[in-house]
Amino acid sequence: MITAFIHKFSSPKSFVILTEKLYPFFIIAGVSMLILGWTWGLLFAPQDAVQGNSYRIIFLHVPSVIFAELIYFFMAVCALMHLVWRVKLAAYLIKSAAPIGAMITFIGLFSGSIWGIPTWGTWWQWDARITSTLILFIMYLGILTLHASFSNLEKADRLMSILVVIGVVNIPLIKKSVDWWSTLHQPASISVSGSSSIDPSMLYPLLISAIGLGFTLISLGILSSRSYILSREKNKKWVSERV
Amino acid sequence: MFNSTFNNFNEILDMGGHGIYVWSVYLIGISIIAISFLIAKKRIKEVHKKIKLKNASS
Amino acid sequence: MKLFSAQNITYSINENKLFHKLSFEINSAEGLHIKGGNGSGKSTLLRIILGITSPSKGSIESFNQDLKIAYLGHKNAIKNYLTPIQNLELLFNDVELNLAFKWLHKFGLSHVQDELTANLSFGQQKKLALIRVLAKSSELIVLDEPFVGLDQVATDQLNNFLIEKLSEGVGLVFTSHIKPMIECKVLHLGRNNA
Amino acid sequence: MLRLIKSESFKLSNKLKAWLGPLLIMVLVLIAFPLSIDISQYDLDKFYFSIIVVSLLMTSFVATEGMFEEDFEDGSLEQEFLIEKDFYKLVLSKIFVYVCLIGIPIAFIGALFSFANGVAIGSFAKVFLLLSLSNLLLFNLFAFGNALSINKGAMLGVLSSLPLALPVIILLGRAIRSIQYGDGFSTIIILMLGIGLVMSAIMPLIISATLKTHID
Repeated sequence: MITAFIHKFSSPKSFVILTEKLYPFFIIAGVSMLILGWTWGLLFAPQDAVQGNSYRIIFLHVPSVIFAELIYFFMAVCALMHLVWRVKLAAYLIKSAAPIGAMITFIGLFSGSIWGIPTWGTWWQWDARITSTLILFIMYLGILTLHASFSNLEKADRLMSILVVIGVVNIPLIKKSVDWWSTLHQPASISVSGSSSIDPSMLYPLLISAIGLGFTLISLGILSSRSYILSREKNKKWVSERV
Repeated sequence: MFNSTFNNFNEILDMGGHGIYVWSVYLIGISIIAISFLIAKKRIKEVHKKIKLKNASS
Repeated sequence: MKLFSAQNITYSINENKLFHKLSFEINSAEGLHIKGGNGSGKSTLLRIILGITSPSKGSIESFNQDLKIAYLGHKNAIKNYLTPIQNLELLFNDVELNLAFKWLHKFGLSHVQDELTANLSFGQQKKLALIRVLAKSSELIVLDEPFVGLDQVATDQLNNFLIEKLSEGVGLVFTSHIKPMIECKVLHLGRNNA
Repeated sequence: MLRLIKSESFKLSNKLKAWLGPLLIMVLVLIAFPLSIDISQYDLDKFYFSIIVVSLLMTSFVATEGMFEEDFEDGSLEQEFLIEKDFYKLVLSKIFVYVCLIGIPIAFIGALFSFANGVAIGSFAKVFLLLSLSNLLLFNLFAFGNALSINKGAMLGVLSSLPLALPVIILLGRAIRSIQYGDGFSTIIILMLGIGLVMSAIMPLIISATLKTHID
């Protein structure tokens, strides 16, 4: 029953049609929120007492690191769906999300590095958070490499899903090692449950730019998944009819 | 809250000596995202072309 | 007795159909000869029968979960850094080993039994691999191109063995380009299905 | 199960390259490291452990390299599937055999070299135990990597499983610090033993599913 339900709502065809309709909304909302959040953050938010103006990198750095992890968790959910219910669409989505994840992880890493120069006096530290983000980046690339190594794409889908699911256990494990290592990194600025240690005048632009980046990445995901789905299903009738 | 922290354009660029870091991060970050969009759009075009070719030949 | 049946099975790789809506069944004491050109999906069909692969569409049913199957595919599952004797010792328990050694002798492999298998010729390796099937007691024999690489003597020996097994009530499925001397049903692949 | 352990150890012991190779590589790396720095022994004992850990990592992925490839290429996996219907027991016994025949000797070599480089003799047993346990963890992880990449070369396997091995390395680094300063060692050993047991039970399941995907 549940399988039938999932399969009905996860046909690549209806996904492509639905996301094509949603795309304008996401891209407009995403870009306008990014412009709003970043203008606010860069030009209007007050200067940080300790770090001066260099902290303004936070409005790009923090959202990208958040999505670096969120995209991986999204992929892990898809991987489970693919392994348990054999949902093809889920595998397509993993394959299209992985490069985006790698890209945003890279942005997070390098913005953090540059931020480190004025604040810590060094662009790299063997700190647990930075290292785990670097490992996350390598994991994204590993997943893509694994998928590219097999000519039987259905086999590649399943192997990739297995790796993604195993990898998701790894992220909290590596994060836990923050406690084991002496860490240089400031504790996370925003926490979901407790009160934030950050002033509202900095928090709002940060939240806006985070949501904006999310929408932007979703619309990027819509584009890349569309091209991937079309190329994978090119022998299907609905694809020929659509084009 | 909505008063600009900066008085003129030069201050914005300079950001108290940290301008080079801040602006380079945003410049590079935005261009990476923009390039990804361009690549994704190009891919869709290529796939469409391929499928059209296939349709024409069959 | 029915051993296996397939209803309307379809198999596709990367969305390309290999075969389409195939139905057949396998009974004990009955042979099934699967024919078809290169790339028509013969080996894949055997693997579906074995339960290694599942069809993309359609249903299969094997009537006995603990069916003892003897199988030899394209890959001969022989360790080429071991001698033939060592290979057989890996495969069989002490009781079956006697029968296996008999076949080793029958196939004329006694004089190379202590050589490394890597040094044996293709035909000799094939014979060694066949012993896996010949010396195991089984209820269903599945063979992929069993006659390739065998000389006339060995081909006859294999044919006789299979005929004997069929009369004992063992089911048989095999693919072959050569017309075998065994009376059996024929399944053509790649001809819009027999 | 006993049948599988017997046949796997028979196969491995007949492949000289597969089990002796990793041991020799371990020795060579451990020799190479002191040569690459000045021979003044003064600082060596402080960070010699780290090179043991890294060479352990290296040798264990060299050791597991062809773990499933041969059986996959020659069709033994398919035959095994017909008998057992899955690969759980096969993987379990393979990892067991590899740990016993390669992992523990490597740990022994590592421990031997650690006290040859100024570590107190009294901690030999501790180091040996620690390295053996971490080899159990690493072999499980790299077996998974090799099952994923099966016949596509060791590089892909390492790429996909090395990130998973990093927490083990962190744990190991922590444990070695506790040996050097003599506190909390037993807690870490128990922790590693626990992780090792859980992993030895679960990893074969995952590897079995991976292998099934490959012969599919």
